[in-house]
Amino acid sequence: MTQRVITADGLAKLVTEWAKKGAVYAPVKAGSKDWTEFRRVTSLKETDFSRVNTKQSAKGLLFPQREVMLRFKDGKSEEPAAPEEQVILGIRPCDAAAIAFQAKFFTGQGQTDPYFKARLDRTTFIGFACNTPAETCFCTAVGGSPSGTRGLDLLLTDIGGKYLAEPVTDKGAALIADMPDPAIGDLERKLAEKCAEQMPQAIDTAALKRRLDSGFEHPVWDELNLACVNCGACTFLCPTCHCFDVTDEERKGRGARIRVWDSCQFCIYSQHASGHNPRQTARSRYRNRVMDKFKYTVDMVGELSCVGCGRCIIECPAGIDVRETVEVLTRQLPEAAEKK
Amino acid sequence: MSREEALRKRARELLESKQVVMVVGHRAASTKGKAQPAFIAKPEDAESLIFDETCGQNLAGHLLKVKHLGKIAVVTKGCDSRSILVLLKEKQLDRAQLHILGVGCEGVKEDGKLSDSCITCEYPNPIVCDEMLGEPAPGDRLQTLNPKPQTGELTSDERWRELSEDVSRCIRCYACRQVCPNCYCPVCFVDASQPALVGKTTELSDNMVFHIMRALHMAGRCVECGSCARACPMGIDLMKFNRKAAQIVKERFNVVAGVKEDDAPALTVFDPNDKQEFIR
Amino acid sequence: MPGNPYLPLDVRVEKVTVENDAKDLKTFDLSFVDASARTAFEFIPGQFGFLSIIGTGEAPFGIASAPSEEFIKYTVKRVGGFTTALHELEPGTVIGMRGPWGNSYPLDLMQGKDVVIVSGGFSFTTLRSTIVHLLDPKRRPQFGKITCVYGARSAGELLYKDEIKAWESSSDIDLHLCVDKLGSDPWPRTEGLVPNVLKQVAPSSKNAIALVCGPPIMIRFTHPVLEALGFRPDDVFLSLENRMKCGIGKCGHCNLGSKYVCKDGPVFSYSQLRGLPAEY
Amino acid sequence: MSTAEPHPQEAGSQEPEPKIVAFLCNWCSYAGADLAGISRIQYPASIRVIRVPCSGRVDPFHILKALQSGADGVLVSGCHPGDCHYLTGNYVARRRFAVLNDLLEFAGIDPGRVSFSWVSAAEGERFAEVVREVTEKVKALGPNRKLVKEPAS
Repeated sequence: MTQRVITADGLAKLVTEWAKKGAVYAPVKAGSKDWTEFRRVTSLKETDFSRVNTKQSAKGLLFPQREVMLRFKDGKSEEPAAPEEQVILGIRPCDAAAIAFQAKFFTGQGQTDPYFKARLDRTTFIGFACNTPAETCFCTAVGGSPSGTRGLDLLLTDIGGKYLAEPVTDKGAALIADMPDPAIGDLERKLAEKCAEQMPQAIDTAALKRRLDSGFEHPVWDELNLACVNCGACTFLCPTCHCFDVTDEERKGRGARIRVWDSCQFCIYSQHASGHNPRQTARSRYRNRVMDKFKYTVDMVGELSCVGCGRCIIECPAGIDVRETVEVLTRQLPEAAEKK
Repeated sequence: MSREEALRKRARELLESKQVVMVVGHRAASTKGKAQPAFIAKPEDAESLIFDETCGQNLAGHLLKVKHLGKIAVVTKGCDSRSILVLLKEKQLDRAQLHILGVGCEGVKEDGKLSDSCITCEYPNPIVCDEMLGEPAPGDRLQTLNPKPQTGELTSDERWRELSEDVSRCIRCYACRQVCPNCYCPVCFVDASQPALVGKTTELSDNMVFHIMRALHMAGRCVECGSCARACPMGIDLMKFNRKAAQIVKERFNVVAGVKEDDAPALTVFDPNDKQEFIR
Repeated sequence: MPGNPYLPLDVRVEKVTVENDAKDLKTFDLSFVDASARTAFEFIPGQFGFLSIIGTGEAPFGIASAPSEEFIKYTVKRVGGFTTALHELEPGTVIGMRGPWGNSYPLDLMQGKDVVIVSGGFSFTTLRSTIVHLLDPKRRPQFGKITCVYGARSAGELLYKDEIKAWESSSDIDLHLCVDKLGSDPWPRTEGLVPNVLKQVAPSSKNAIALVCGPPIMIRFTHPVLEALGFRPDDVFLSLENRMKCGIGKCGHCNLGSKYVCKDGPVFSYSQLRGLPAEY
Repeated sequence: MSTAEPHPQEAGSQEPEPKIVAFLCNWCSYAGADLAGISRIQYPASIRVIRVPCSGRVDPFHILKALQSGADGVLVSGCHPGDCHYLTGNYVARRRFAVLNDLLEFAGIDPGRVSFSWVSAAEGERFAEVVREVTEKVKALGPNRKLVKEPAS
């Protein structure tokens, strides 16, 4: 599909136009805080693309932390209204890949999750390629790229006051159909490649997976989990984590069945009504998270559920670095299948 | 000898002589400016111990995870020692099974900035320890920087709005609770499910109830180490609540958590003459 | 949203039966408010459904009725908030149900073979479904000998007393009832734990499939007995339960490694389970 | 957290009384309320009584939960200091309530939303007075909008 160049003014006009038709979400500086977060905007002026990544990923725009599944009044229940059309502007390739993973998980695997699907169908993803990685970025190590297009409709690369626009889907191409079509220099394309060069080398995730396949009972987990405090920061900030809890809330005959994010790091997560808990120990919960990222989802949907955004590294209150965890596991777990 | 050098040397000795089975301390995390709790069981690993301005995690809580192993040595700043005292009083730790390695603390930094709790800290040196490593920190160093927590002359509505802004950012990851050395309930009130007590949503009402209740549960027990505020991924100053609770306890009951070895946690006891001006 | 799998269908409570002396086990017979939905609700013994009470919540339970029966039957123990609300329902109340979810017992594999059914406590529900299904005169000739060992703490805790009494005298099924401790009641006559009784009954493993459902402790002691009787791991099937919220493999809660109990189970062969973490 | 439906306390409503959840100790204030009733002492029908074995049984969480569930005010009433049926229940409770009281004020919950009193079994008139006072205070504050949770939004 034809690449085009959009000037800053051109993009500003587009944003204003989109905002008239539906919701536009883009990174915005979070008040006095030193970070950006996705917020609804009506003009390009409000946005701030200066950070590599937003504090929280864009996953909440498709899978909100609190979502109404059913609303009820006087014993009658009804489904919530369909979500509105939305454009997510400035999503980084890692986060877009994460949503693509979630889409595979939520819409495949037998049943389709209608709430996620409804939002997905009404969302346009306009990505921003990364020109400079953060210290904690490692998308290239887990199969991504700072200019990756997975999950996107359109990818923008900042080429100094102008944006190189690369359509990924027809929907994306249509967005910029009216833009001029100047020749693209190779030089400009190389920006993103240069970014990729600064990133860590690929992890042999297939080898790690083979090790994890037989490494469930390995003593390495006893040491790895010690520093972990079993909070849910990593899982809630992770763009691929998808677990949820369902609860009913009711007052005076009115209420809703809602779902809220849940975390496998919480003790209560796996506890049976009888009180029996299959993952009673902190060690087993930590192991479950790592296993899920690098093995379980590979078995389930054929891919890792880590996109290398680095949020868990930045925010871990115990200073745990998943890259280090992976390195330790690869080093210590034997590759040959061992008998339990 | 710097505190860090003294620490490594002593840790190695203690492990080599088998006086302790483990030294709990800090090691450098992979990202700049962060440390990670370290659980050192082999003498040769003592070299990875660090002690500097990045070592903000309160290690007292981590002791609960490893106390079953045997006698543990623990690197202890002023705040860690206060938490240990609270845990000892609450019968969560056995003093005989602890070897407390005291270190003077010049304050810990977060993103290069002195942590708020360290600005107001009055106890940079351990209250209780078996030995001091290196020089104690100057006790009066922080007095000059001591801006008391601002309460201001705000109206109820203004205070509600200000706290609401903070609290509405909460994503209920419970990092604050999990890093807290003195939060160790097997089932936290927010996790209670039969029946469920606190709503699991991030609505303001649920978030506010969670944070007020947590402050209440910490009243008379919180040692103001600031771990919760530093742990919060959403940058909520959780110490606003805890500092207030500590201030209430001090003003009303004249108790400061974890600074005396022989007093009881403020809310487990009473004085028949406690002020009751708020009761009709 | 068309085909929303989270949307419960309206069902009416037709009958509530108290099953045990402790009165904490009740069986609910449910009919669909929209009668055509009953035909659409096709299930196989071993599957489960979610019962839903608006404003209270929902929870998964194994279906206790056989596909041929008119009403959908669930037997529920009162443990938490939801099940307490369920226990308070009067006949005629309309509640919600969604499902059927999960796989089932391996009926195809059981064709032409002996079937050994082992169950303890109130987990007998989906096995009742299975037995009623197998004993259908049209279907009974398709299977070999059917042996069942079913036990509970006391006679009063055995489910479906009228039915199992009838089965005891039936030639279609060799039923062995046992209780942990004999009471004054002359029925049942056998005292002993399920695994021990199974050992005495010693059903042949030749051309046979074993179905097991019970509390974790029973499962643990039953398997060695089956193994000693010559059952291969491929021929032993266990029905598991884990905490779950969605029933369709999305919420994440019920995973055993890479498998979800809700979607890939709840019935797993022992050989499958050997390759999975024992997190159930 | 805005309430969608009209609040009983709002203008034009038929029911002008606010809703106040009252946690009353079985041994004193509950009996005090009884005495007020038996003595035909008038007081506003604003309170919804929950009988507790001791004011020490009242967890601050109960108070917050009442506000979350739509109460406009909460009253906790127990035995006078020294008179606790369990000797010291109210003393320990008093410390908890003191911290809660000050923390709620700090959080911007209007003082007067949550009240505490000591009322003995013999003080029927005093009980009525306390309820009148608490009701007036809560009325003056208007409906509870801060902690209330609207589940269907």
